Amino acid sequence: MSERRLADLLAMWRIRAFEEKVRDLRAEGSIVGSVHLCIGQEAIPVGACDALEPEDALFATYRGHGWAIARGVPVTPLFAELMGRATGVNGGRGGSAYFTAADHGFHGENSIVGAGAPIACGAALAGRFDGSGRAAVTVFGDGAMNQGAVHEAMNFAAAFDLPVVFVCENNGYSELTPIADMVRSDRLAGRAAAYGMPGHRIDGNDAEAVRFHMRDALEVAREGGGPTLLECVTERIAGHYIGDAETYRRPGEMDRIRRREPITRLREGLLADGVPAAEIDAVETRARGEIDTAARTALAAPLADPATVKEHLYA
Amino acid sequence: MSERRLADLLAMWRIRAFEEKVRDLRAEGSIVGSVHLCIGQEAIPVGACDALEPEDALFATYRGHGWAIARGVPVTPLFAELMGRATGVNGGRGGSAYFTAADHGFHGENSIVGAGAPIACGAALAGRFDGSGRAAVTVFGDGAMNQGAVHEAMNFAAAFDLPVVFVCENNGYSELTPIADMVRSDRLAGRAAAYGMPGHRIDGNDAEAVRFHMRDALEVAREGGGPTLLECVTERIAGHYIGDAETYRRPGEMDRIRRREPITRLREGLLADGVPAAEIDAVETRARGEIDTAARTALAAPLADPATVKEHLYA
Amino acid sequence: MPEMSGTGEVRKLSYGEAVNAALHRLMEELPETLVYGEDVGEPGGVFGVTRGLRKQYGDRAFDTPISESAILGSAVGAAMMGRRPIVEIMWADFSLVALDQIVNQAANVRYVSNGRLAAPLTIRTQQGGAPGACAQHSQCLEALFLHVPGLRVCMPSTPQDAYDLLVTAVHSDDPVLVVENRMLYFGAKEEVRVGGAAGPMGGARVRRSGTDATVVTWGAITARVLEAAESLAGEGVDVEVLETPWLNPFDTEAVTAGAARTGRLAVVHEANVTGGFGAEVVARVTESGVPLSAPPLRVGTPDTRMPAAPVLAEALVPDAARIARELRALVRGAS
Amino acid sequence: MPEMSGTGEVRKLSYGEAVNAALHRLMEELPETLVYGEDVGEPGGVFGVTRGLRKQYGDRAFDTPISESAILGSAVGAAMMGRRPIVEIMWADFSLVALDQIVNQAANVRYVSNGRLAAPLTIRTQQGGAPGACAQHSQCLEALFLHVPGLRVCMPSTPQDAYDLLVTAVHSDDPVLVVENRMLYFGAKEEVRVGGAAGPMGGARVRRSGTDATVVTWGAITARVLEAAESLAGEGVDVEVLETPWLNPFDTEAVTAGAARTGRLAVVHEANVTGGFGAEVVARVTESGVPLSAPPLRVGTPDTRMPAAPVLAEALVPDAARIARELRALVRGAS
Ligand SMILES: Cc1ncc(C[n+]2csc(CCOP(=O)(O)OP(=O)(O)O)c2C)c(N)n1
Ligand SMILES: Cc1ncc(C[n+]2csc(CCOP(=O)(O)OP(=O)(O)O)c2C)c(N)n1
Ligand SMILES: [Mg+2]
Ligand SMILES: [Mg+2]
Repeated sequence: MSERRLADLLAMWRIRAFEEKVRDLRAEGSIVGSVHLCIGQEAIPVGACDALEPEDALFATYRGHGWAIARGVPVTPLFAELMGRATGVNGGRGGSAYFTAADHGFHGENSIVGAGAPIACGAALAGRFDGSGRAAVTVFGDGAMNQGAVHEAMNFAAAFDLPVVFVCENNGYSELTPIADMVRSDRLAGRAAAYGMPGHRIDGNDAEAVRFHMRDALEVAREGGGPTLLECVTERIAGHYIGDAETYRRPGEMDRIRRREPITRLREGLLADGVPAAEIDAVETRARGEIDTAARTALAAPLADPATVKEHLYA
Repeated sequence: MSERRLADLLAMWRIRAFEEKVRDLRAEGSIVGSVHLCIGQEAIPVGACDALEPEDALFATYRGHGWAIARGVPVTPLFAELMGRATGVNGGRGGSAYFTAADHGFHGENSIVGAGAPIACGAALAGRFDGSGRAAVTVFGDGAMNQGAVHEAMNFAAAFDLPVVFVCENNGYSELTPIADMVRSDRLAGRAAAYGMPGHRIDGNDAEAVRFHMRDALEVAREGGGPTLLECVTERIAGHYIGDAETYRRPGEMDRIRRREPITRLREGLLADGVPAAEIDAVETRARGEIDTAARTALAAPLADPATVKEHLYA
Repeated sequence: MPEMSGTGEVRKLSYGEAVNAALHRLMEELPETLVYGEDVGEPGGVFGVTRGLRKQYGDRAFDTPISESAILGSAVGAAMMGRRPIVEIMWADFSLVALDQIVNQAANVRYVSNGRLAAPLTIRTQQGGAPGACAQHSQCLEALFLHVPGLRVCMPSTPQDAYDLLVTAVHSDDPVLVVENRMLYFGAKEEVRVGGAAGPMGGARVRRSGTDATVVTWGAITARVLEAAESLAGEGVDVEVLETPWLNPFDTEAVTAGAARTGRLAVVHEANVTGGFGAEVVARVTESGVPLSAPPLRVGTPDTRMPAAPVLAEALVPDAARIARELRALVRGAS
Repeated sequence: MPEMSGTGEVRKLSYGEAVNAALHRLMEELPETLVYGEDVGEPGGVFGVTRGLRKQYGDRAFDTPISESAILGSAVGAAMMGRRPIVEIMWADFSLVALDQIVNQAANVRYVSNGRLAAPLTIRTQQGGAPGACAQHSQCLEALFLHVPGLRVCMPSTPQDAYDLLVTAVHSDDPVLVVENRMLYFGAKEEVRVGGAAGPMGGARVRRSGTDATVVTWGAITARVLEAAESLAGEGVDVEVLETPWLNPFDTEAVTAGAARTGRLAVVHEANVTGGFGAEVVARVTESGVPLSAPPLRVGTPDTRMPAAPVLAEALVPDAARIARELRALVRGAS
């Protein structure tokens, strides 16, 4: 039991160390442009991706670095992508908000709110004809629940019993605006009933809970039972984007968030279970080491070649 | 009591006679283009509009002739509009699917599925600032419930407590496709819960039931309680558009529909209550007379003047 | 017995039937194809164009909710996974509720993934004016799509092109928008060669040769241009009519060569003039430096919304008489 | 003390501050105005441009769900009822999820109702490239909107125009799209005359006079065009730079007159070339018959999607050096 939790801890630390390194690289100018970190939300991709099969398709958002990493995309080409290197997963063309690594079952981030949901339906639909047994997962935020495309996708998947899991990362904010002010009830899982599909509001800061529900939803999906909505309740420790002044935070909010965040919680749980602190801390050290190496390797790679900039517009 | 029902009957006959006349005019070529009749659905506009105040705003769809008539738009300029006359409500520019008569609180049909719903939210929003006490009503079909704009509008209205009544005319079909095949549950009122607003599935072939629920919803709205979804269950006796071969009808379907349709039902109820048949039949005769005169008047009016065709694009 | 040949068979088909024949063929020869959209399955399409597919290919042809974002988005996703979805947007006007999935999604997949992913979907739609059609069912929107790099666009006006271009589109590994026209669906039957190999994209069709001016056109209005050209021929004004059913890729060379030959250029389209693709054609030709003996001419619908009354709409959309008048002035000099 | 005058007051404002000042003024002088959109209320906008409105005007400035169809659609409805909503679409790219409300709804209200209804809403958005921005946050989409009759469009590039055009837009009884630019928001402060009467729509700005060519441009790239023009001046190539911040209505006369004066025409925009509004400008000038001593020139972003890596994006979006090179060739003849 503590082995799996240590593995989760490592997986979460990989993501957090990656994101913190990204923040540093952005500060020093090696990364430019808008970047959305998932610090505080790591348990969701870690728990969810563990339940996926290689043939499954995953569609994330601009806040998707953690999803790419949890899905098994090597971090060096992710760093390279952020730094505009030829060796980036998209050869530098995607950037932070548009990672794509289909060969790892990661079918892309997306920076249009809600757009990935219908696309995931299509990936699931394809699976009905190609014998792959594929399920599709689409990830989006609480705010995206108010976007028309997400609604259309949920009904489409439900009506046609498509094997799709809709993962809503409810971190309480859409950019700088609290979701609670934009909906009558911010218990968003309840919306699943509108489409006749199951919806669960779960602890998104607990990788184990996410894993359980994801497995369950995928089982339903693969058996022909259609889609499920998983509302994963979480909080982001970082701002909406790097540079966000976070003036919208209420007094005491950040303290509360830090107490509840998944890595701290898991660490405390492991300590309580008698896992030695040194063993736990070694996980962080290991993750940071890997990440440092990857970032250095990526930084040393050549920039994308402007001579190729017009390639691949058409077949 | 039977007085109000006779008034309802007259109002419904006005609509049906109008629509039947439209069908004739279309067949003889006085009206050209796509036309969507509301035959069989008359009880909804009749019951609903009776509950509206002059300052309220009403947004309908291409199947909106009945709504315009029930709202009090004179039928002569409606016929004229259909026949491309200068005297049409839109001077001939709107046609069947785009009637607009703001001076009668009829803020327009719309032939983009779902588009009227967000627009109605805006009319309601305006009422919050102009002191009018306005409520807004938006009408759409069962199929429109799967359109993103309708979803966005419902959440928008609910989140901001806007005085909007969403009237869904569930006639079982979206064009040629049964709604039951396009959703897991075709009891669509249940979707209201997703937005935290009340939703009622009501008998749309009973003007009295529609009137009751509309009054109630408007009361809630005007008191600041926000929107309501009314799913009015009905059936269309006509095809989706004039010319629809209706090959999708199941055996016995039309017989069942004809037994349940609002005019037949109301007639039978009045007879059972002892209203003399002659009195009831006189209502139809009166309506048909009015409609015939209006159609003739409209037909005699001059066609829209091509010399004016570029006017009013900008202020 | 239909005539058979090495490259297929000749059948008498209307434009709508030609689209239907292409769809049947594509479902037959490409097992990855799917055909879906509103009313396209059981009912066979509101214009009957997808008739028989559901019966013949079962689940591969189906109806959808009225959810254009879901239709287009799912087509992008299915295409990424190796399917070849052929989806229908019933009217081009309706694409505007879901343009994101075409512009921000479909068109980006290949380029942004650096060629590692592709989205070979085909979007069939139809557009244009028709008697009594309202403002929201009349627009010609090709120019919007032609400003989107990564998206192929064609607009057939004959039964043969309706067949051929759709076959080419679906065989293409790129997202392609095929813009049909409902006024053409039920037109006269013509001989259509079906069953040949999928052709390449692009190219122009010399619909009429002539020496006094090169008139570039596409879509349903091509017939009116030809009518105008014929009537002008009787007056000794002899214009070349070049139809460009492929708009992306666009055969700039053929157009420029035509203009060089005749010394005069006109572009006629049903779309409204400002910002229409006619501007692009004029710009390409004039940029090329081809000497013209008269300023280039664009003929299109004036910049207004579209009124429903036929008498009003007819005053806007160019007819053969107006086209002839403008071409005459181009060739003879303004009167 | 700020300088006062009969037509207002002069303040030192950045472009973003000028927009903010205009919004404050409009909220003050037009009680029918509402300002809303994603994050525009409490947070004051993701670029700080709507700062202070919520505090000062309460419910008239508010945040919305991420629902562009609801934002735009409700603005149409509120405008029909006599309000003057000023709504924000955070990036022009996002308008594509809800274009229906602009094209099929807002633009139709006045025309189709035969002038009996109107929809005087203002849509503020911003667009264009920025270092590291992804393909879905980089597009220049003005050409799409310029093909829509019934919709006014402008694109200010200076603090003064950012202020003036927004004031004019909101005072207008038509739907107006104001396309701003996030790279300009935080630019240098300039003297801006605020508080004067709302000006008319349209008109061009002679940003530089010159005799060898007329260069038409708009948006953020205007600065690069001016930089190119200055560097060319050092070589004896003297071009006129005409900025057209109003694109609908477009000042065709000013442009044609300029081209007639200088005998050469170039159009520079950040949008990709094919189907861009540059084509329209070229078409209008060449149709006018103005004699040009060289073929007209368009300079824009090549027809690709937009890569995120700065080194790639820089290879696409025209910079001052490339603009200068192309203008030099226009004036001196291709090398
Ligand atoms: C269609 C669209 N509208 C607006 C935006 C701008 N935007 C980017 S992220 C975001 C907030 C999304 O909030 P949420 O869905 O809760 O996801 P989170 O960022 O919290 O993970 C917004 C409004 C966008 N990218 N796309
Ligand atoms: C956005 C959009 N998609 C598709 C259409 C084509 N269309 C017109 S009516 C209709 C069916 C609508 O069904 P429903 O909402 O149930 O209304 P009903 O016609 O039954 O009254 C469709 C698909 C449209 N007008 N707009
Ligand atoms: Mg969120
Ligand atoms: Mg229906």
